[in-house]
Amino acid sequence: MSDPVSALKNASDSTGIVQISEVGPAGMITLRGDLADKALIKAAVAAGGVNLPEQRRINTEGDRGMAWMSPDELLILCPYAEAKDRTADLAAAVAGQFALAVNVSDARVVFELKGPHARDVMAKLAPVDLHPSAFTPGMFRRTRLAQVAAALWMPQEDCFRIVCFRSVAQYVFDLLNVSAMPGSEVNYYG
Amino acid sequence: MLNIHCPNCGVTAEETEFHAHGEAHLTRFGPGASDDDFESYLFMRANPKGVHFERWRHQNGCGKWFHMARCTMTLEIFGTYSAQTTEPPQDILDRIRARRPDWNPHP
Amino acid sequence: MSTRLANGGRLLNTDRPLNFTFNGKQMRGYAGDTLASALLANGQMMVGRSFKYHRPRGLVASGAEEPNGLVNLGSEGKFEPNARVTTTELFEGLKAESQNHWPSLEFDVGAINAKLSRFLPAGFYYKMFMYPQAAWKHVYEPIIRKSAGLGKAPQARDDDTYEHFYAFCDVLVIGGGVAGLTAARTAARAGAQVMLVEQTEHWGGRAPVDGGSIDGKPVDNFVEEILSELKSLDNVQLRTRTMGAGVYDHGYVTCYERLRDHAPDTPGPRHRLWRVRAAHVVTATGALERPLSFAGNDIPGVMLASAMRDYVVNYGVSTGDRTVVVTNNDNAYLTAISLKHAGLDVPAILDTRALPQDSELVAQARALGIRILMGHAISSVKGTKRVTGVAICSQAGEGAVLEEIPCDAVAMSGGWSPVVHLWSHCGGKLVWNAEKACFSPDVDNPPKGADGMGFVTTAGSASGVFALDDVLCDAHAAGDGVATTLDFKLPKGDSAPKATRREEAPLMPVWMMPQGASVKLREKAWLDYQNDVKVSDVRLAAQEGFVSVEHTKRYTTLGMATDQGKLSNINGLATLAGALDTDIPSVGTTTFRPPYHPIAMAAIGGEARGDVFQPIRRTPLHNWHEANGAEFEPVGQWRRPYAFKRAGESTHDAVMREVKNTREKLGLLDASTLGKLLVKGPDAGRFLDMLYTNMMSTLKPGKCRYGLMCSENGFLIDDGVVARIDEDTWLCHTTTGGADSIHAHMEEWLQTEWWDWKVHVANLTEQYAQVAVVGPNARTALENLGGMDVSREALGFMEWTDGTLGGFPVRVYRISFSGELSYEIAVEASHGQAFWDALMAVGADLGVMPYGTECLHILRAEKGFIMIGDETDGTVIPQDLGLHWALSKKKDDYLGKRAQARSHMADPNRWKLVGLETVDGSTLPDGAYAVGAGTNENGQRNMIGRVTSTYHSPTLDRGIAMGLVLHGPDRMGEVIDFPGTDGKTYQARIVDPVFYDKEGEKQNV
Amino acid sequence: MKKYSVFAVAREAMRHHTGWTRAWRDAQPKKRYDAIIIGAGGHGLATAYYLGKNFGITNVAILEKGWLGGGNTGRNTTIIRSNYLQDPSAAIYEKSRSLYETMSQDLNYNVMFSPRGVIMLAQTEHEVRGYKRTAHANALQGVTTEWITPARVKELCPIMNIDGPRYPVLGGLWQARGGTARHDAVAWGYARACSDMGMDVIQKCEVTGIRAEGGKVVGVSTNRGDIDCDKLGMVVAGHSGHLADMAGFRLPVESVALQALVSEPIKPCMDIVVMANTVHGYMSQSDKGEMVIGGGTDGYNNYTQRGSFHHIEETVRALVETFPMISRLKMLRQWGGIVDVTGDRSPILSKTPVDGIFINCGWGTGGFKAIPGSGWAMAELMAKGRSPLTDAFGMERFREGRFIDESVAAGVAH
Ligand SMILES: Cc1cc2nc3c(=O)[nH]c(=O)nc-3n(C[C@H](O)[C@H](O)[C@H](O)COP(=O)(O)OP(=O)(O)OC[C@H]3O[C@@H](n4cnc5c(N)ncnc54)[C@H](O)[C@@H]3O)c2cc1C
Ligand SMILES: NC(=O)c1ccc[n+]([C@@H]2O[C@H](COP(=O)([O-])OP(=O)(O)OC[C@H]3O[C@@H](n4cnc5c(N)ncnc54)[C@H](O)[C@@H]3O)[C@@H](O)[C@H]2O)c1
Ligand SMILES: Cc1cc2nc3c(=O)[nH]c(=O)nc-3n(C[C@H](O)[C@H](O)[C@H](O)COP(=O)(O)O)c2cc1C
Ligand SMILES: [Zn+2]
Repeated sequence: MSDPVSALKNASDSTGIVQISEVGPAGMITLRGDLADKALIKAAVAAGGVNLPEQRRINTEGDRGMAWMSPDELLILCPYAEAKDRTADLAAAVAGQFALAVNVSDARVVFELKGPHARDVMAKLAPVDLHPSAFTPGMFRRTRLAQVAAALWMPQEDCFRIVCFRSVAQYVFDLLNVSAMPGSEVNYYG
Repeated sequence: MLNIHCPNCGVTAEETEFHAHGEAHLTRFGPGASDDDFESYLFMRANPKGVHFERWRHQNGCGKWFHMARCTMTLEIFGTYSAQTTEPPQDILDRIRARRPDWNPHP
Repeated sequence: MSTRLANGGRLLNTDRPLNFTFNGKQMRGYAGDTLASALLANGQMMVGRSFKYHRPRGLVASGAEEPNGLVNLGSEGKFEPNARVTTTELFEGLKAESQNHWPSLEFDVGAINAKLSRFLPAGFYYKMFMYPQAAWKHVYEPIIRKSAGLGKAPQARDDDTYEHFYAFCDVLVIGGGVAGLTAARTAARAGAQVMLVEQTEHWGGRAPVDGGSIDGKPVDNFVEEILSELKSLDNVQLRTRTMGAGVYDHGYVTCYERLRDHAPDTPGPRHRLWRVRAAHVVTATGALERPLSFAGNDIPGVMLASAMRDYVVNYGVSTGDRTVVVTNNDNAYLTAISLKHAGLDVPAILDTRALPQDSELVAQARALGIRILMGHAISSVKGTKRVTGVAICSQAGEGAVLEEIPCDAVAMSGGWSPVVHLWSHCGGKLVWNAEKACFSPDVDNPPKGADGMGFVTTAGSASGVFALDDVLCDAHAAGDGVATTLDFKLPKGDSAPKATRREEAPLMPVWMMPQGASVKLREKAWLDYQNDVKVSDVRLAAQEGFVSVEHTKRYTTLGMATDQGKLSNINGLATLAGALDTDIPSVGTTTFRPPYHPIAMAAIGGEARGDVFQPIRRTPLHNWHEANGAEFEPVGQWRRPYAFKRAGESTHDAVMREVKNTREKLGLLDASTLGKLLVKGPDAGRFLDMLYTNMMSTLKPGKCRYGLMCSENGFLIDDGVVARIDEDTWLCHTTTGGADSIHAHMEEWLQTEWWDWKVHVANLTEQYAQVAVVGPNARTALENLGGMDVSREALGFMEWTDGTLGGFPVRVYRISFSGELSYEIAVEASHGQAFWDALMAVGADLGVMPYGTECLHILRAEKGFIMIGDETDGTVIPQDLGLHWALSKKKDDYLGKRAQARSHMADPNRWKLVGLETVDGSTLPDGAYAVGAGTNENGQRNMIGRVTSTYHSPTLDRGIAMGLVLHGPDRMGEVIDFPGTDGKTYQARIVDPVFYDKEGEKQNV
Repeated sequence: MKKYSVFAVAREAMRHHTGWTRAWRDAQPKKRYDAIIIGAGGHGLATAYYLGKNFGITNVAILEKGWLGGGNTGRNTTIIRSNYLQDPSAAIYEKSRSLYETMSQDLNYNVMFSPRGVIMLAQTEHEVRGYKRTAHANALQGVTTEWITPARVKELCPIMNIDGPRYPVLGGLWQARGGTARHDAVAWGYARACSDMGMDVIQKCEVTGIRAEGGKVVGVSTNRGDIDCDKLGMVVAGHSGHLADMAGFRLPVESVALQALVSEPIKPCMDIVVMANTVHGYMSQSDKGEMVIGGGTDGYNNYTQRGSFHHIEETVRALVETFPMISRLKMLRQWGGIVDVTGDRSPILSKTPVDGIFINCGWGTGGFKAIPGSGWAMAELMAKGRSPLTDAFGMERFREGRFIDESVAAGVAH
């Protein structure tokens, strides 16, 4: 089989006030079920390689991680190549339970935004309080990015990761570029 | 621009993350129901000037539905609560009564 | 003549001269000038013409409230009409032209209207231009319209870009005068996150101009100190050139930052619209001085006293050499004093107050030797394009002239009104303050937020307190109060800055000057300078019964100009109250609406233009389509290839070729946009039985079934093939438009009605690229790819299976929307392009061609398959389409079932689906209706049916169509008439809707 | 009453306009009227006017809680057209449009009806089909409309960008005799004419209760006392649900905010009305020069006459994209109105469960254009108990499942 191709073939741009890049392809698994169920959590932790995140948070370690999506949904992150197997493992582990594990790696894209102005550029597009006292690494926020749904978190200070649907990858990339255009510093957060 | 608290994920966010879905606590009528009941279920709306119970979805967020009690005259929000209920919970009713002593629930 | 004084100005940097042009004339100003001050410095008093009468107009104000100084600014992609000269900072190379005149500012033909003004009072057009009827459209309206508008319409596309910014804070302070600075500091010291915005480039507001001292220091020093403290605090954000534009529900405020209007050639966005969500808002927006209503108060040279002072102090510009000051309060004396200090002549101060005044400022003026005339007023101003003198009279009388004083400028002050706009936008109420003769915020009725509590507080003169020390006290209290409400605590001992107290004598409300002015004087006393509304107009409105202030506004256009009545409103209300013999509070105000001051449309739109105007959704194969001649069609936000055009081909030709090729050889369709919803759980079968009209729980794993979905209101909303994956899992295909809406629909029922049912839904639409491989050669193609058995025996019609093709893991559905042998193959999106390439390669010898949506439509129409959106339009039920077979009789309930039992839905007269074949083989026009005999009671032709889809079928080489026809299925063979909009009537025979391969042999091979 | 004309104005000018009298009398409520109309918006006033003019019923009071015309009639974007798809809609809107043609002369009040033409843009294949369908239907309904090409669209409206990258203009449905009118004048003109017929237009008179006996209406209670009547017309737009509540029946209506805005005035640059439904915005230029802009409704019940800012944003960006030249124009003012939206987005003109009470509501986002036609039909319904123009708009249609759905062809109904 061919190599997987992410939506924008890992496009990047650093002509503006932050660096923007598509990081892909990335492995992603949706797990739906009862998040209070021990067996389910155990399987999730095994698949994600990190602890269960609290509400509205994400735990990551390198390419791996797990994000809290909603009261009955987790998003598990892993290397793309592993996603299928991990989904199968998960599905097997929760078989017989009322739960759903499904590979969604190809349905999404991940962007990274880097630089001291990263918070400012994000704040042009997302109606979210990104003040360092309100949004810190480890938090996970599903929201709106201009006109599409997206989720974002900060792997570390001055850096955002953004997940959105694959079909709007070009739109989001363009948006980020427009928002980071030279001369558009806000100097609000950065 | 309403500022809304989602009881499902705990986010408080502006209205653009949400979508309104009309009156809450309607009883579904299906086959066998009278014309009156069915019409009323599908179309007749309280549309009050004052306290309104309504359904919302955290569309650009956790994706879950919830209920909200809100005043249509001032846009004051008395609270949001689970969508998995057929009537407003007591704490919401208490808060409404505290804020609107004259309030009468719609028959 | 207005001119630049030698001693410079507070805000001026005389080391940096700047060149600009006005009406083509080269002029010179300095850095720090506004266009207004620079024009004055160049002797340009007259800046425009009024809207209705084309009266000469000069500057009256120095800030955003200016109604007259509007220009066409810049050119080409930077052209902006109606730019206010008072808020335009001067920059090198600025080009401005005055507006609303022809041929020139000095000589304007439209000024004839001024001569006719007595025939054009308020509301004249409602009474005229009615006869003859046709003349309105052809004569009157064109004339009225021609004279409409102020600035020129822009022609070129905007060169600039714009953006938004979402900010959150505890306290948003709007207005950076001493009040705003003080309130911000107090709240910040208490620990709140504070954002402070100021619309101009400068901090400090009025106080530095008006003098005095704060905490023992000159005001400028105080401002500097407080600023440096604020800048040093982490919890404070300061923004100049940022206007609080609108206050909306729940503490949402738009702020309008003008980043580059003062430096248009630097890179970056021009404006930034801030969307601030504040827990509390403090409006420290100051107060505006009111003009006085006297005859000739609109002649260039008549200016607000405070504005004239601003020009002198801030920009070193004199409005005239000899200025008469006319006032009803002490504050205007400051202007007289400033003018004197600047070496200019003040022949008289006309003070309407009758009692001897001996307050501080009066005494100072007197000491400067200025002649002060108590109880006096202006009877009329002399001059046309420029003040030449004033005729004075006593305020109490009817205007008998006592004396004429030659002068070239008049400084007027009718008192001050707090800027309450932002307080009022979201419902803050006002109370009448009789002492200061103004509306002030009613602190007991603030705008209320999400929690039902007030979320706006005013500070400083915006609260209606005007003395400097009161302003500071009020602002400090506002900052403290707001912080306390938000649970912050001010350090002990922090108190308001102290200012020297200047006692002022009470003002005397004056709404008409003189008090008993005759109708002739009232006809020359302007309220709204831009829209030419005069005292006489408001009185006429009252006389004609337009007694509600809202009626008066709409009848006279008072306050509807680009300044939104900032100067005219209170005077207008008072005039109305006078005419109605009532008091001002019972007249009330009109509604304050955002924005405080006009903001650029593009700033509202933000980044959303051009490529990112709206999201475009692209399939994994989009780039290939683009590179291979696809003509796209928007389907929702998706772009789907409509047809793949080859060189020299028309779109129609391409479609015909695609149909033929698919029927005869092999076609590939990108079906990735079709919705793919995974439904799983112990109750999934039961759930789908409720959602679909037919039975899904009985479907066997490995099998597919076509299903219909209705809304609870009975109408068909979606259709698609459902595949049962395993015991508790189904995969539902939806239409392109349905992927998100049906997903939401499912979640809605699960979360809000059947929340105890155990079902999960996942939207996998974008996880897969889906390709339909269609045509007689389809199987061969797949066999050539190899990897799995796709024979009829292994994979029968309406079955699916997982496997590998050409090395790609795939899920293959044997379904057909074309009537041909067909496989729909799902492959992970990241491999979609490679898989497509592989298909194109193996298909090369088999005559493969991609096809688009139009070909798809024709293929399905030839087979009589319905299309959601064509055969349905939100008013069609399955029964109309002869889809009874898909309505399960075995089920007690499904969404829409009860609705379909209502009388109209069971009506035998509903139009029903049939095929239509034109008698002559031509193609029926899209959307045509069939007519029956006669007309209905409303005189409309009786209609008996309509075309729902119509195509030229290359397969049959004739027009084919489907339609809904009254009693259609019972009228097979009948010919009915479809009048076209082209004047022709098309005759079509009612036939079976399946035109091609009725037995379905081709798809079953 | 003094007739308005250029001569009257000239004569008055000589005496500084001191001779003009009130446009309508300042009436005090009487004890009883043959008919009471609640709501002095355009629809209420027009209903009263035609009760008098067509049926000779002039013992009529029109009760208005605020100032007349202050509801949606005073805050709409004034688009007038009749190119609706469904028969009953086309009938009543075309009746209405034709009455607009002569309204100024009928009322002796210049309402500045300006049949400058309205285009509804088709920007998707779906819209192309929808509007072609409407054009076919209109031809049979006696409504003059025309499907036009992009080139013709550009010719009619040169400031439009017809090949924008996102939604190129594929054509349009053109109604040459659609247009605009001066909204306030419509209310004022009717009020003046009603008053002239002896009717009482009573402002600041809020109906607070409905009195019925034995299932039949006998009168209303107001903040100015009880008033009796034989027939009662409720014509209160966004407040209909509230009044129905008083009368003891429910309506399939919800009240939501709809917003509009105007730019600063510029010299004439657009001679027609353009509606772009795919991107959701419409625009025309008023006779004073402002660009008058409207968009979509909020999604939730609201009586505040304010809407959410993001709707303004959506509308404005759509129009900047469609008309790039407005980019540097400035928004002068934005406002909202409360529109009453029914289950099928079409109005209700109907008898009610209470004998003698008639209701006219549900015009939602598009009833300004319907004012004269609706008044005409409602008057007939009230006077005769039936009107061919209102037959289809009865409120029983929801129970029967017989909807009049206009969204079929166009997304919106303004
Ligand atoms: C922003 C906006 C744009 C629009 N654009 C268009 C357009 O372009 N074209 C178009 O055709 N339509 C448009 N509309 C719709 C149109 O404005 C309305 O459909 C129409 O004006 C309704 O008229 P009406 O007389 O029914 O209601 P209204 O004018 O609202 O009158 C109802 C009256 O009833 C009074 N009332 C309410 N309760 C009581 C009571 N208890 N007692 C006494 N009086 C009471 C109210 O005060 C009000 O004056 C728009 C609406 C809005 C808000
Ligand atoms: N004695 C009198 O009659 C009298 C009357 C009025 C004012 N004053 C004097 O004026 C000063 C008042 O101080 P203050 O701070 O209350 O008012 P101010 O007028 O000095 O400051 C208000 C500031 O707010 C800004 N502003 C206004 N609207 C804005 C908006 N929407 N967005 C952003 N910025 C906006 C203005 O540009 C200005 O800088 C005092 O010195 C007072 O004594 C005196
Ligand atoms: C067609 C139309 C044109 C308007 N033009 C203007 C205008 O030029 N200037 C203005 O200030 N307001 C204008 N308005 C808005 C009104 O001032 C007012 O906001 C609107 O009628 C709603 O009333 P309200 O704001 O008092 O609630 C216009 C309104 C309409 C309906
Ligand atoms: Zn949520």
